[in-house]
Amino acid sequence: MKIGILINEGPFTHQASDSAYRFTVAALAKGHEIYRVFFYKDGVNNANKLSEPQTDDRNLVSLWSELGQENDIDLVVCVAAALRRGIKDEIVKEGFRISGLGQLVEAGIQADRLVVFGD
Amino acid sequence: MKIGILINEGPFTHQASDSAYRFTVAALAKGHEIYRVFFYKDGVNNANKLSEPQTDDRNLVSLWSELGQENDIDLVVCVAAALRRGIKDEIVKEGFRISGLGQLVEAGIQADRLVVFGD
Amino acid sequence: MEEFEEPGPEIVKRFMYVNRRAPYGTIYAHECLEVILVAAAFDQDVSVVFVDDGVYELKKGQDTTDIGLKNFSKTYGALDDYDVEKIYVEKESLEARGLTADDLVIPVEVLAAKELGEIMAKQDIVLGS
Amino acid sequence: MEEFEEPGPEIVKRFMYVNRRAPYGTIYAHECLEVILVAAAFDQDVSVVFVDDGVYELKKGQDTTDIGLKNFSKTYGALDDYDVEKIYVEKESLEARGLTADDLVIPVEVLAAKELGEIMAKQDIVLGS
Amino acid sequence: MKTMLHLINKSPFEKNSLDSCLRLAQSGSSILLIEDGVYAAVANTEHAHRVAARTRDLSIYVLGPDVAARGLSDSPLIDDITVVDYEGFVDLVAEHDANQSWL
Amino acid sequence: MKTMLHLINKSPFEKNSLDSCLRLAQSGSSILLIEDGVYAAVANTEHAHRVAARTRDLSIYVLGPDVAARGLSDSPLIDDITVVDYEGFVDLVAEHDANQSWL
Repeated sequence: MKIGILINEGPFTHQASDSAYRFTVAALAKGHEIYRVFFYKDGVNNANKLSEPQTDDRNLVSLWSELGQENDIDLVVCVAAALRRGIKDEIVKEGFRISGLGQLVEAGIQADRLVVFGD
Repeated sequence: MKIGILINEGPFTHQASDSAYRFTVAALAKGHEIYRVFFYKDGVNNANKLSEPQTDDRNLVSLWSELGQENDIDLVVCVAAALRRGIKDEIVKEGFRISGLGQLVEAGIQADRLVVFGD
Repeated sequence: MEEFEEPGPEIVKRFMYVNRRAPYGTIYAHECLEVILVAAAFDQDVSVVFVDDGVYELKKGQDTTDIGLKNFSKTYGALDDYDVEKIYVEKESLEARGLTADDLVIPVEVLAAKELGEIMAKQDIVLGS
Repeated sequence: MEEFEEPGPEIVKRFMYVNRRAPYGTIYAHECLEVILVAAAFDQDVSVVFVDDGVYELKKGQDTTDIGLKNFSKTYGALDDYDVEKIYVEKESLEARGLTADDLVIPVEVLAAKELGEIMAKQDIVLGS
Repeated sequence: MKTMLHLINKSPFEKNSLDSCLRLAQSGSSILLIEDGVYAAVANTEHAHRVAARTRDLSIYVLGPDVAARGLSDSPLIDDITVVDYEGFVDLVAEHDANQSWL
Repeated sequence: MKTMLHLINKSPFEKNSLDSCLRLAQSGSSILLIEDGVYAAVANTEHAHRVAARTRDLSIYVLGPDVAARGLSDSPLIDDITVVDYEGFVDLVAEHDANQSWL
């Protein structure tokens, strides 16, 4: 089954990104395809490569980047939400790409399911 | 009177930073001293100089930066919260400085009032 | 309506946008509206719902001059230009806030929770705020 | 206690940290604890309060292995090492959640809302989460 | 006796912040409703009676700019609630010995 | 008839998300409690009776990893609530025709 994911909150402040990450890992393990992960609202902060949590904490930016690249997942950061919040190409982690809101709507159309994680 | 301000949320997502800004402007207009503005939790995102809102929207990062420099206000970004969220010197707007949580406690001790804006 | 359940080559899905937040205190209402306006350009079956504090997004007379945020309440009027015509407001949410449809910036269909719940249950994609 | 009302050269103020959020769903509880541990190094009169979902921060038996977040509940035990001894939990909040002081990771003073409200009203600085 | 100013910025329909504040606030203290908290100042809502019941033992204020932003300038407010602007907000902070934000 | 999975990630003590979901969810649909939403699955709380009353017409699930994180593994849950792990979460999403997050 093709599953799309929408993440509306940044890393750390809300559990949304953690929950979405674990859901995504479990979905891949069960053989599902992740059609796209779309980062909207504060979710765009998940792509900030300058993020440097304490060494005993999880690094969500790296986790998403690695998961995306290893499994060829399309990680899309909303350009409008990102500009407002200062998430620009120069600080976007590899594996993420910046694009428009149409990519979210398209994920809703093309995927069999869309699951929303937020606050 | 010396007033300290604590901001716990980033720009745009919550009204906290807007409310704090307007409160600060009003306090200065009434002759109060702003002892310090401390940016904690997602509040550290108020210092991200890459923020580029639409042209008809307010730019809170610039507003704080200008207000701070014009009135010699100490704008302090919490280092622990900032590292986690990827707010580092290379993207910190002029007028802000990164320092420790002790600066918040000290503001509580030294200022006559501390007002908290958050979610 | 069975043909919508198994989308064919030209997929048409039922998209519902559920607004449950007050405006200005948070950006959720505003950024949800941005999605709706983009979504309207796709040929899908779009409906927009206002429940809980979401009904406050439509309150007439908003004037944000003194808080410095953009007043986006007038943008809801553009939904009609974008052919978004299914706009539902929950009756119970209005009543709890002492409001009626006359207090709102656009014409809406007011539905009791029971009827609204039935419509929600038929959607393919529900995006909440 | 009048001498605390007008701090002299060696200022000692009453700082109260009010925890009202559950752990893990948001970072508020965790980052509030970080402030408390820093604040403890200053020679101030510190108290820590748990009301509403904040009482869940202290629930025994937390195991975050399968959600990937740090379990910080054991850190509350360090409050005693930092000489933070005024730790209050609201009785009404515990009862609403079917909890008692025995369910909590550290010893606390359980106070009814009325008594807790009186203590809150005497603070100089209240930092909530 | 210190004087305390309580700040509420959450809708009473959405979150429990106002409930907790009303439960713990001492008689004689003040409340200022800001941001989405201003909905608690409006008459004829589901929550109005709970706020109205406390206007005798608490001084309740609401931030006018937030009221106007939300289209409530012409809506009847609960009796005995005072509207202030940002300068009034500053005055309230200065006049009270301490303040507490119920987030 | 489509099958709908409702996702709740908020504490019922703090926010009105569960209330709204219970008001609008149709009989025969499912609810999965995750993150701070898991507190709604615990027996003997102020909100337990409201959830328990719906276990007959709704299928209610709770995410075990979030239960364990919050120290509730040994707490009695409301009867007829099923604990699932992340793989069970994925299965629920796949088995239902659509899903809705009540944020």
